[in-house]
Amino acid sequence: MDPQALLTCLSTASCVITQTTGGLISGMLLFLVAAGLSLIFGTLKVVNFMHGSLYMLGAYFAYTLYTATGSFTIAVVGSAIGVGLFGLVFERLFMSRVYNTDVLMQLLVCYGFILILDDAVKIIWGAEFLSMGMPAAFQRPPIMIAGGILPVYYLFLIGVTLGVALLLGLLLTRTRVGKIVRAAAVNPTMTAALGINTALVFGGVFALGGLLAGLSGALAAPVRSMVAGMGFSILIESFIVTVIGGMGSIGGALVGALLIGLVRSFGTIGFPLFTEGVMFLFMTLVLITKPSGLFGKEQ
Amino acid sequence: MLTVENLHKSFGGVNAINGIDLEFGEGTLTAVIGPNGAGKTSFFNLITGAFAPDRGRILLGTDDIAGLSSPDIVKRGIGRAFQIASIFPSLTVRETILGAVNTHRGWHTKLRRRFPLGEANAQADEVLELVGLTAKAEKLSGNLSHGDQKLLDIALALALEPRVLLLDEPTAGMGPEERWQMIDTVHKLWQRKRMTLIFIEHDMDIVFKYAQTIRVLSYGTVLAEGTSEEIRNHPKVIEAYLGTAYEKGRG
Amino acid sequence: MGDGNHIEEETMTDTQRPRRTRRGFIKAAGALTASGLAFPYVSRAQDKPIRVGVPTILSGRVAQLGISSRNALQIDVDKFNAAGGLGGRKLELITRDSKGKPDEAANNTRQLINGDGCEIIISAESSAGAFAVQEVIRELKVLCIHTNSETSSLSADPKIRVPTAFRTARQGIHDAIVSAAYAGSVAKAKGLKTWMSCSPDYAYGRDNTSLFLEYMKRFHPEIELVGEAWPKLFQADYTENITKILQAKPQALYSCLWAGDLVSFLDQSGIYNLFAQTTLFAINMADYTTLTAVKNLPAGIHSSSRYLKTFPAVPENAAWGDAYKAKFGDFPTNWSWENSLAMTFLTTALKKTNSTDGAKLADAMRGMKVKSPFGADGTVTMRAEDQTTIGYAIGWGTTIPKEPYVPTVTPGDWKSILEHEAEWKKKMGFA
Amino acid sequence: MRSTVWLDIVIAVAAMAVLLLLPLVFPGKAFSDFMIRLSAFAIFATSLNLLVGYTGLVSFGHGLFYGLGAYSFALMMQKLGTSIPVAFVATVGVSAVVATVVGAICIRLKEIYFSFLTLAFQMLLHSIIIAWTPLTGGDQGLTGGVPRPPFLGIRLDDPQHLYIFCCAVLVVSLFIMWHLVRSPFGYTMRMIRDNPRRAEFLGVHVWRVRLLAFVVAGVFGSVGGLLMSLFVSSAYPDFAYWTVSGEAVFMILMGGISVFFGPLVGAVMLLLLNDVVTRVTEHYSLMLGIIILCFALGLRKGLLGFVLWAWARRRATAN
Repeated sequence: MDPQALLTCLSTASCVITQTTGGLISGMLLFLVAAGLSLIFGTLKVVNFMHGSLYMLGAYFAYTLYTATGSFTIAVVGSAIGVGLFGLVFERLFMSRVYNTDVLMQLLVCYGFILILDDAVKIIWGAEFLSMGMPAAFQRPPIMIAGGILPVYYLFLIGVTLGVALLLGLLLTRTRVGKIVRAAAVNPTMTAALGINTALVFGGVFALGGLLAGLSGALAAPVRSMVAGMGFSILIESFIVTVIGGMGSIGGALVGALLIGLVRSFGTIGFPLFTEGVMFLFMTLVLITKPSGLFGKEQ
Repeated sequence: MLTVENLHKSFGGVNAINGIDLEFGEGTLTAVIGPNGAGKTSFFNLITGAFAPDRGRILLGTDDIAGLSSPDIVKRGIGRAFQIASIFPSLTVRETILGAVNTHRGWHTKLRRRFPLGEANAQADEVLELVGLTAKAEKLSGNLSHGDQKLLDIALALALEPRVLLLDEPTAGMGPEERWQMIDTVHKLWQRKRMTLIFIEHDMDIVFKYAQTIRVLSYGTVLAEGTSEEIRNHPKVIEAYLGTAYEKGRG
Repeated sequence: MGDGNHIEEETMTDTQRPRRTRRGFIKAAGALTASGLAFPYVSRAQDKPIRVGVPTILSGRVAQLGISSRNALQIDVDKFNAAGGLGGRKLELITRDSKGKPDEAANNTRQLINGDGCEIIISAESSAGAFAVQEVIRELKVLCIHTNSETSSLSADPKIRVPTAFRTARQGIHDAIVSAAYAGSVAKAKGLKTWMSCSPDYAYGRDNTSLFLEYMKRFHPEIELVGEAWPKLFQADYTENITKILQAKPQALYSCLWAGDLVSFLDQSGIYNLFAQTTLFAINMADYTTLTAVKNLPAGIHSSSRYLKTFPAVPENAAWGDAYKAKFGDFPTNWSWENSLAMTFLTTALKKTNSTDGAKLADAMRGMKVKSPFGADGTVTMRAEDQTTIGYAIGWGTTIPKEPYVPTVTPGDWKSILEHEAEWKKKMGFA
Repeated sequence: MRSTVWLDIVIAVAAMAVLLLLPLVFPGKAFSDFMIRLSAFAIFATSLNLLVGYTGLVSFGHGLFYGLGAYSFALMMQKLGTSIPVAFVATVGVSAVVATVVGAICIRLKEIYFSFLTLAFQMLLHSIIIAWTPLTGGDQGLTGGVPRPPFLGIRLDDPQHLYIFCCAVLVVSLFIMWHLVRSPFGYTMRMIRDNPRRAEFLGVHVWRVRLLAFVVAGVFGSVGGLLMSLFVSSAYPDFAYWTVSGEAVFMILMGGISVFFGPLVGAVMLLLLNDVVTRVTEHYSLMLGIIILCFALGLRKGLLGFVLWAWARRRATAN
């Protein structure tokens, strides 16, 4: 513990700026994964524990596409769509069979897939870690803002994430599709009775969640080394984020992700050895005081 | 036996129960009626401690039970069965009743001996016989027919030897013939056990035939009370019921 | 009795001895039922190959640790067997995946010995696993060589030491002394006064870094430590650590991040232009898998030699590296040479004793000096007092973005290493 | 009534006798090693099933007690040098206190939120173990071994003694838990699993029963961890990681959630599977993943649950 260092940091502008932007950046990728997790839970009432594996797939797809085509755009779009399709197939073939069973069965199906995908990745791409490298367009010196440093790629990342958050929000609140999804979330049998194909809705939501995870994996690929099992830590963190923000709330996921980003960013200065503990402590306190999360609807 | 004074309860600004004063004499058979949303089930929930009232007293004998927890209220002698049968699907019928008997006798947290404790068996048999489920005792509760599940729900309450028994629409979801059988069974129970029985019912034929007295609720207040004859001709009741019927017809 | 029974004899404690007749019965019953009831653990008969059990990590994020270890072992086993084995008995490797969990490592080691009849253990585990294996060896007393754990206390602390357990891995304290000597001289030459560290927050990371900083301060008291960053092991996102370093603006940064974590850290630091202002000393950089994985490898990173086929610059080393690559398609790793060294010691000891008995092999190994392409002077010695290797090649250099990646390596001075190590041991109460 | 309790005791004694004779059939230390691990996991998984299968409390964080049991026992033996029985009893006591506090907080939450909170508490313990390096050795685990001084003529550093000791703890633990689920309290647990609201209107203080079940499960969970720390002569942070809870859940589902001995059967299956599959292929996760899917999609009753169900059906059709 080093509260002195934390105080020192909080009293200098450049430190606050750099650590805050750092926290926001960590939070952004986390948000994309957590948003999918939260969306799926909100609609399907399923905790998709293999969401981290979808993120991993996104990163590997992007690696392969980028190596093959040399275009970062193709890599990002292609892998997001690819993982979205994978999510759809997974939901239709496996997950849809366990909706009406114990939560444990859902957990088990996800756990089975975590194991299978980790090994599959090892078989296809090898056990060695891979790195995709920064696309040439982003290989330029970082921007300085009031003594704080902001890399160009992260600026791009923040833009994309905020754009996705906005689109997602509009989709859910302003469109017919969003209304159907929200209706299906509240009362699936009623929605089905109104002639809406809930199977399609559920599959679509899973595909969208997968798309978001794939997108974040692809966006992370230039800055994170890839290895089988890489989805695990992001799963734990995005799980914390969704629980804190409120399972099912996209806005909650955004706030939760930024919060965790900031806890980590300032925690690494104030209590470097216990940042993870603080995250779980935070999660515990939120669950005790408001189980449905900061922005979740009371059940 | 059971007296309710100035009972109030609101949910999120809506006054579900808005000042109810009622008295139920010992050993009486009372029907509670009223249009949908009149607050009948909320009234039961308040009496059995599912919610605490905002204001008012609920006297069982001379004790105020308002604000006590459900288990504590149940232990003082108020039993309850539900509109949608509330049972334990993976237990057999006998196990279900034995569980209730054990609970009633305060043995349900006993660790030392095996379930069921011997003395409970006789009482369980008696309860099963009372509701006519003896032949189905070894069946899984979850596999029973709808009517039998409702009977089992009532039997659960009976196993507690309640002084006051609240039945929320005992005939809900049944065919015409089944309804009369069910209400007949309930009536016989009341005659044999002589407890204070209060039931919510929609079927007016049943209500008028069996209830000693009738209490009509509307918008969380008591609209009228009296015998079948009095209620049948009560202008406010007619208005309330016909009014809803008119609105429905128009809508 | 053949050699196969030695372990059973060896591990029989005093309480078991009076029950010899019962054991006879047990054996008979076992033989009768073995085929029918075949519990998956059926001991093999004698005069079969000498089984060498290798608890290691083959899955998860560190799978590379086990795979590159196993590859190296296999090369040497094949060579030994092709040369006739030990009087006709061949060596057989049995690897078992502990998935990186210490309790699995302990359990696998027990199974390898008790179930598969392994007479020798090569523990290609990470540190946590190695300590768990050590406790099993304490009880079962077969010969064990730790090949990947660099944590000094494994061999230095007499409370943890076990008579039949050895280590052929580099050792933390050696690394720290060499690193500090090298980094100190660079610091002096270039005037790098303010330092910071960024190492993974787990036992190895903490030990390695605190030792390095301790010797840094001892050798160069004028150096100032301006901060420490402790990312988690296998952390995906290093942003908050990088920004912390940017804040502190150190002239030099020491890191013992390794493999994928180091690559991520470099990639992410790159976009912050961190190394424009700070010189990086990354002890685990110069390993081929890491060097080749980083796209746009920055020039001028200082690193210790993990494994380089150009250091030591002897033909045997280059040939070994090439042979490995020819067979497995990749260059060997730091773990590969450590395992190969273990095989050199093992096969030499086997030939010398003509036995697989743990105590006998251990006697032969203590103080043994072998010729090795990985030796600083062409030889490596298994020091008798703490059963760990000394005299292996160790040095530092700076990177260039293409082969040979680290063109010149400044070797460490073993005389100085040993002096400082002796002093450290005294201070720690180990000697 | 009394006679059935005696019958249980006779069965338990017979089971113990069988366990003592088994090494004659399966000689070699590999078998006793297996059984020692099995005893730890079987007690742990069965205790979790008291919550998941019998009370309807789906805990994701039962590993909290596994880790707690292992660490508190190992630390007491290492740092305080107490005798094994004292450390055993003290570990049980510590777990009971922790379970009471954690349980009182967790059981207020419903369904999935209960699961989340238990998981959070477990990971909190894990973080503490990792961070409190001077006491726990951090990620390295406790080094230097757990001393096993003799008591009452029992020497647990002797593999045979350890085998007998673990088997005895297994039989006694399962006996107590079996007795518990057959008691009126056990039925109250099942009523709460099926329909907590109804149980409340029968006069059951649901939270008290849940809390008691949580404490009992926690205590036995810690006994599982304790046995494991005796076996590996150490304690590792992995013992408190969420994968430990996951493994126990998997054991329960493999054997059968609806049957008392399901978790025991599941523990045998998973341990055998682990040992066999890791020796034949390095694609252990792939195999295990496929097997998990088979259970989740095909064999939901679990193996023992399925066998009993099929047997009951055959009997029913035969009649």
